[in-house]
Amino acid sequence: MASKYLKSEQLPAFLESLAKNARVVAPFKRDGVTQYEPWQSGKDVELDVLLAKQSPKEYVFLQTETYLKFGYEMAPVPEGAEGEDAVPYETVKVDPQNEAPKQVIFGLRPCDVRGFVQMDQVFGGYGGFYFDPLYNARREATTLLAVTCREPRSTCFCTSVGGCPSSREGADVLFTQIEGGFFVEPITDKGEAIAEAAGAALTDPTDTQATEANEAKLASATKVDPAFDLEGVRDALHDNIADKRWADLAMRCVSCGTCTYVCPSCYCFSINDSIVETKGDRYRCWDNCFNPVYTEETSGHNPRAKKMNRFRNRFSHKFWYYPDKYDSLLCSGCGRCIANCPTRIDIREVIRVMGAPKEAPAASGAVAASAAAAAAVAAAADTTTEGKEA
Amino acid sequence: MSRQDHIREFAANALTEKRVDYFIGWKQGYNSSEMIPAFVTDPAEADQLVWNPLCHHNLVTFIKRNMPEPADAKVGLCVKGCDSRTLVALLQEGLVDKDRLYVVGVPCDGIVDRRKLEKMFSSEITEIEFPERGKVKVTTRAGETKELDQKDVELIGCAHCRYPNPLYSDNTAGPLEKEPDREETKPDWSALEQYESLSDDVKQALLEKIYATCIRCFACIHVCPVCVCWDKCVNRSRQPELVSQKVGPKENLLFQMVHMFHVAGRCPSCGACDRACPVEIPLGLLHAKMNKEIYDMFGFEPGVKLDEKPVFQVFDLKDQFGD
Amino acid sequence: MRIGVFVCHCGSNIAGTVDVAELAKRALTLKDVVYSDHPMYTCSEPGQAGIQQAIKDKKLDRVVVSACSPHMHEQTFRRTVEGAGMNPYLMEMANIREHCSWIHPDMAEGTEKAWEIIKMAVAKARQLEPLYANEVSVNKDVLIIGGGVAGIQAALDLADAGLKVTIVEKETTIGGTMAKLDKTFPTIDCSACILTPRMVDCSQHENITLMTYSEVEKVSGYVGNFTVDIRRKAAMVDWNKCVGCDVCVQKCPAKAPNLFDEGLEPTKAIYIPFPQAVPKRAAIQVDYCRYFQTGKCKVCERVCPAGAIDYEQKDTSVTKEFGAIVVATGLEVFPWEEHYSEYGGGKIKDVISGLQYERMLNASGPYGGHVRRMSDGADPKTVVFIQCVGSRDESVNRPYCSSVCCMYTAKQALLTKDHCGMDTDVYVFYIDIRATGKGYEEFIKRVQTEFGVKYVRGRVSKLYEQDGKVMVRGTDTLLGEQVEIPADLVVLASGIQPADGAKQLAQTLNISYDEFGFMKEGHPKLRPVETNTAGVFLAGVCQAPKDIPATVAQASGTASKVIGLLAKDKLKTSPQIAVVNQKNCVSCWKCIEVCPFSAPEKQELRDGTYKSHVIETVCQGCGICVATCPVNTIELKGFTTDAILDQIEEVLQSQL
Amino acid sequence: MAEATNNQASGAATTGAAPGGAGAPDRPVKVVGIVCNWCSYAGADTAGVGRFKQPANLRLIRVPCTGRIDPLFALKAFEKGADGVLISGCHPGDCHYSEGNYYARRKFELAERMIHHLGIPPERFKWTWVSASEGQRWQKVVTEFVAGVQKLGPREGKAL
Repeated sequence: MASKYLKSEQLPAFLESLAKNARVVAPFKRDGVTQYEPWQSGKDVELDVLLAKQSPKEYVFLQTETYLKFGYEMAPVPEGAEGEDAVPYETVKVDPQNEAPKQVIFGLRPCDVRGFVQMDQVFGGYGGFYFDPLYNARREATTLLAVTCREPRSTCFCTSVGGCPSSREGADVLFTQIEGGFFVEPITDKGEAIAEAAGAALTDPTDTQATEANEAKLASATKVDPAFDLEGVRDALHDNIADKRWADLAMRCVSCGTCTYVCPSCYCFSINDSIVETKGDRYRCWDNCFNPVYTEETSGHNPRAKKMNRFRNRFSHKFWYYPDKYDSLLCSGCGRCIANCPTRIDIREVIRVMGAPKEAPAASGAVAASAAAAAAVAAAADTTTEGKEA
Repeated sequence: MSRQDHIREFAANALTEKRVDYFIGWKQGYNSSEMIPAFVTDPAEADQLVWNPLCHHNLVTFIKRNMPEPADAKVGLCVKGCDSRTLVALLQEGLVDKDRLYVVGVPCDGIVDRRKLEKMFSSEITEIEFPERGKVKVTTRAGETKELDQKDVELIGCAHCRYPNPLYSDNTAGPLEKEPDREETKPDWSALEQYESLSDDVKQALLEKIYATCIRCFACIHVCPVCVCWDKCVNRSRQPELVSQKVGPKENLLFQMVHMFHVAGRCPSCGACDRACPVEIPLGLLHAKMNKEIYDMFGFEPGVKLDEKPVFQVFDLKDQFGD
Repeated sequence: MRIGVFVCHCGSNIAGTVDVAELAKRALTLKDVVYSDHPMYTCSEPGQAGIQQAIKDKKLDRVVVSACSPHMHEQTFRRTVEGAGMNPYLMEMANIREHCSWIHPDMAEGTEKAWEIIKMAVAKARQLEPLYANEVSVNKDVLIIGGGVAGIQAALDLADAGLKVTIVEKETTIGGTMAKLDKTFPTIDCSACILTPRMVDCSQHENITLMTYSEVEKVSGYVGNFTVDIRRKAAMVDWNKCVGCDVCVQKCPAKAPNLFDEGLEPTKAIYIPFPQAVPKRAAIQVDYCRYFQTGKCKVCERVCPAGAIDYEQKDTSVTKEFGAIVVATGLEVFPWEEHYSEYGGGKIKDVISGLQYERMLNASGPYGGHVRRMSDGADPKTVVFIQCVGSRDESVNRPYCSSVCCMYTAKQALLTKDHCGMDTDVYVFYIDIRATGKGYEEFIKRVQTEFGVKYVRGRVSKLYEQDGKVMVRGTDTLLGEQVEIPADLVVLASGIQPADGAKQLAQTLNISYDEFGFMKEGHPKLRPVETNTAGVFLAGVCQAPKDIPATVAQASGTASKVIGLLAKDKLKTSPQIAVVNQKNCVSCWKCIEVCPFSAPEKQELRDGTYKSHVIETVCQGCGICVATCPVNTIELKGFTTDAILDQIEEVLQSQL
Repeated sequence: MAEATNNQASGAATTGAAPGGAGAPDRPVKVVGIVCNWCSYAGADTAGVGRFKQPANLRLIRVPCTGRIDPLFALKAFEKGADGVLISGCHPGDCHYSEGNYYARRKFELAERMIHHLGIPPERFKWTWVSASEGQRWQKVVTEFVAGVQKLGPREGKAL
């Protein structure tokens, strides 16, 4: 598909054109905090700050999603009924909710996109597991316009988990910031449609611009510090499950849930009913494995009663249980969990320590990764469809 | 000897003498702009411990219910003046066993608000140095460097700190900081004035905006040193369901009010919740307001005297409230 | 869940302004409601039978009675559902009478509000669960606070029934106000002659313990098991030795005000209130005792044949256990001097209170029964009585009728004629004459016609001294003219009010009282001697002004209630108490700190941890711990947080 | 006194035509009352027995003691859309459980101040004492409180 060029000053007009058919979501800065918010005319998209506080997953996987409204009614007693027949009985009426408005998310990073790709497995019926109509309807109606990272943060480690700051994986369009504007690469049909609809706002790029974009991509990839070697992590986590160092690492964890809620790929939720009188809502809302009652059973028994158990679960799930079940990692290396953790617990450190084979010295994995980085960029550039981690 | 050296020495000694199972202090995180809680078990590792104006974590959090591992561990920890008040609040209620604690008090002349710094730079801050007392030198990933006055970038509570020196400790790391005359000066709540001057409607609109961003991650509650319920928190309870599990501005504000009422009289506004909030909700202002009113009602400052009880667990026949 | 809703007409009390038939129909649209009805009088026998029938026929497991206040009939309907085999605590009342039909005259408005009240009650009913009462053993001793005629009567009745009784009296002798009276109306029999034998009975009864010169300090516990701290004041006389011979009183050189004689003439610093005192023991008023004030004297010690004087005596405190408490603290005279400056405010010597006059008339009083002017001791020729001084007068915040003044004034008027001669001019200024007792009206008529006492209808506006007389200026409202009478003596029919300290005592006992300090009965008609605190009862004027026959009748009524209570060996306690769900207890012990009854305790579990536990029989069900528990893991049975939240949500369902 | 307040009471507060500003829902205000069993519930009974007319906007919830009332109930009520919240119990010193209202008054005072801090006007929250014998006082409290709330009109709480 043909690449395009978008002048910076054309961006508002471009978004304006998108907003005609869909809700447009983009990162905006308010009171110094950058968050994904619905775009409105006049608001300036924030692309200088690399990552919004939260991933954009909340626009597809809502934090609170009422998916069923229900009501009780007393059935009318037939005229002249007697005895048991004269006793009114209760009926339930259900009204499923599934709203999936068309939306375009602009300005998300390749790691954010990859969060969706990874999450797609669990909600999309991969391996014959449950297909979630709510998530998929919304995912279907969502177009992802990713922007290549220009200044990766020190907490970024996408390249260590098989990603790259300019990855096309899962994106519908990839924007790369170059001199005066964006180099625009439609990737999917959805992306192509967007490009077409934008019309005159997008122009054909010059060759220099294409080169410039490529250089920008390479430059950003090299700015991502290698964190660990993914090779062998799964097995090491398996072998180290009873290791005492889990407890040491978990010491400063306060067992909140920040890491999971800012994470682009954490997908846990719980289901609740709220009912007043005869009318009720059934809704699901985000939950997380650090919630001390997350695994509490009705009996009162909690298999993950201790902070350390919960701590171990999160990392093992991302790099071991989930890959085993869905053939995909559950971490895209955005580093939000590191930067937002109240005590700055570092997932890279955890994987370096616990993901290393038992005998090997702890930090050895980090070295080999650097060579892989450049290769990753090259591989990602060619990928047009979702790739799978080994 | 610097305070940092004092801390290292106290920690090493306490560990060597087996007075404590582990010692909690601060150390550098993934770069020099981030300090994190450090748990030291080996006297040889005591030189990891640092003390500088980035050591904002209130380590009392790690000795409250459900936190120490094992539960009966003997723990050494560092406390700043504000942190010590939360410890006193726990001691007032007998919620920690002081015989199992070895407390190193760290006199403090102000803590840097890293978030204030973050907002000054678009690039990530990767290095913070303190070339001399009162100066902060910030370097970003893009290579930008800036030297600032510490006083300009301190936490909101530091400007009018009444308790720079710990109120409870077994040992003190270095000389005491100069204390304000507490008889003369009342607690300062000028930070609240701007909000208080708003009209009711504007307040409601503002709160709606602020609390719409809350993600209910429970960081505020879990880092709160005086909030001890943790896994049993009523905010998680479905029966009774005081707070809906739905996430929305109203529910989120009620969620915060639950926390506020439960720490009323015990919260000395240490600011741990404020700093932990990933979406930067100004929780400190809510708690400052609460403490302002409590001071107005009772002349009471939480967590100051060991022999006092939190004001809502006691009463006085002479209270003059209501008509 | 199968809920039945019964919307009571209460005759026209509810149905007059609330469409009960409509509500009964609408109730069937509520979740879980399977039956509804609208009986004429739900509390009547057919009404209750209807509920019981519906429980059986419709297999109801919850009942909502939408009628009057639960304070009125909660017990009634609990018994009703229990009679049909349902747990009594599965019945909930919706108060659509006191809180609705009686205060909202508009039918549409009243019906709408009643509908929401019913919805709230149904919401609460869904949260109800069966509760089972606990049993506690009962202490059969009774404490009577106050040794006046009410206390004496109650004590004798109880003691005769075989119960151990302790009378705590703050003065040195029992007898109370009645002991001060000269004669009683309308029979004009001698007050002392009928009271003192009963006082003696008390002192001699094997089941009665007298603790005079003592006060109740602290009360804890609950019905059947009260613990009471009683402080015995130091009399400075060893009462085990004192024989009441009166020698010390005669020899004592120091004068002191005589409170028994209402301050007419002084008594001594060491005193025995009156010759028939029970127990007849001396006590020293240290504020007036020469030894205590100057360190020298000790006359009493020298003259006492029994060696009973003990200047070192201190207050002592004893703690006793009781099953029931009777409050009979009686009255004091309204302090008219402070409020009626138009009557001289106490500065005119020849203006005295009714009770002072009573002492003056009394043969054992300070003047041997001789009526005299206080200013010069002369025999009065014109005596004026003024009624309603400190009664029925909102300007002095005494809007109530003191109930006894009309009659005692008539009695005193009659006795004046008797003592001073029939030629004495006696006037009574009155507003209305209230003579409702047996023989009372006839007595008033006799006083007016046979004894020629002149009754003037009207208020006295001013008393002032002129030429050695007290000028009484007032209006005769029947004749519509000003009158002015030069009187030798003016007697004010001063009203009565609760005894000093009654409010504090009520607070100690956790019982309600009104703004004047009269203690509040459980129900003005149906529970006139009980209080809202189980095990605490009332007798006499502490509850409301009343005369001797009414007081004695109430005391006997109280005694029979106490006997009824203590006839049981075990008492059922309310199961509406706090219960800790230990699973969620975080052992913060805030509940222990705030409980006024020390009901929560630390309980060791099998795993060695400690969790809070509420002792069922100690808990009174206030719920302070429930509101204090940060994890809401203490539930108040019958008033659970869920039930309250559901009610709030139910009310506000239409708001959002 | 009862007569004078009676007339205004039932009329003014229930008509529902509220000056709540543009877009405010047009309905009578609704006030949630939480009262103790022994004093204020009985006081409301006394008012009923005395036929002291009151506005019909109040819905009472009975609890044993003000000490049982968690101030969060009031906040919960506001969250759920209450236009006003009224809490009442025994006068200090009169608590059936001797101490409940002493604890309660501290909590309610803080609650009141914090509720104002959240931008809910003072007229919408009141806590007071009404004894079992104060039927007239109950009438006065309810009438005045509801009138105050009605003046502000139905609430459209944005936050809480």
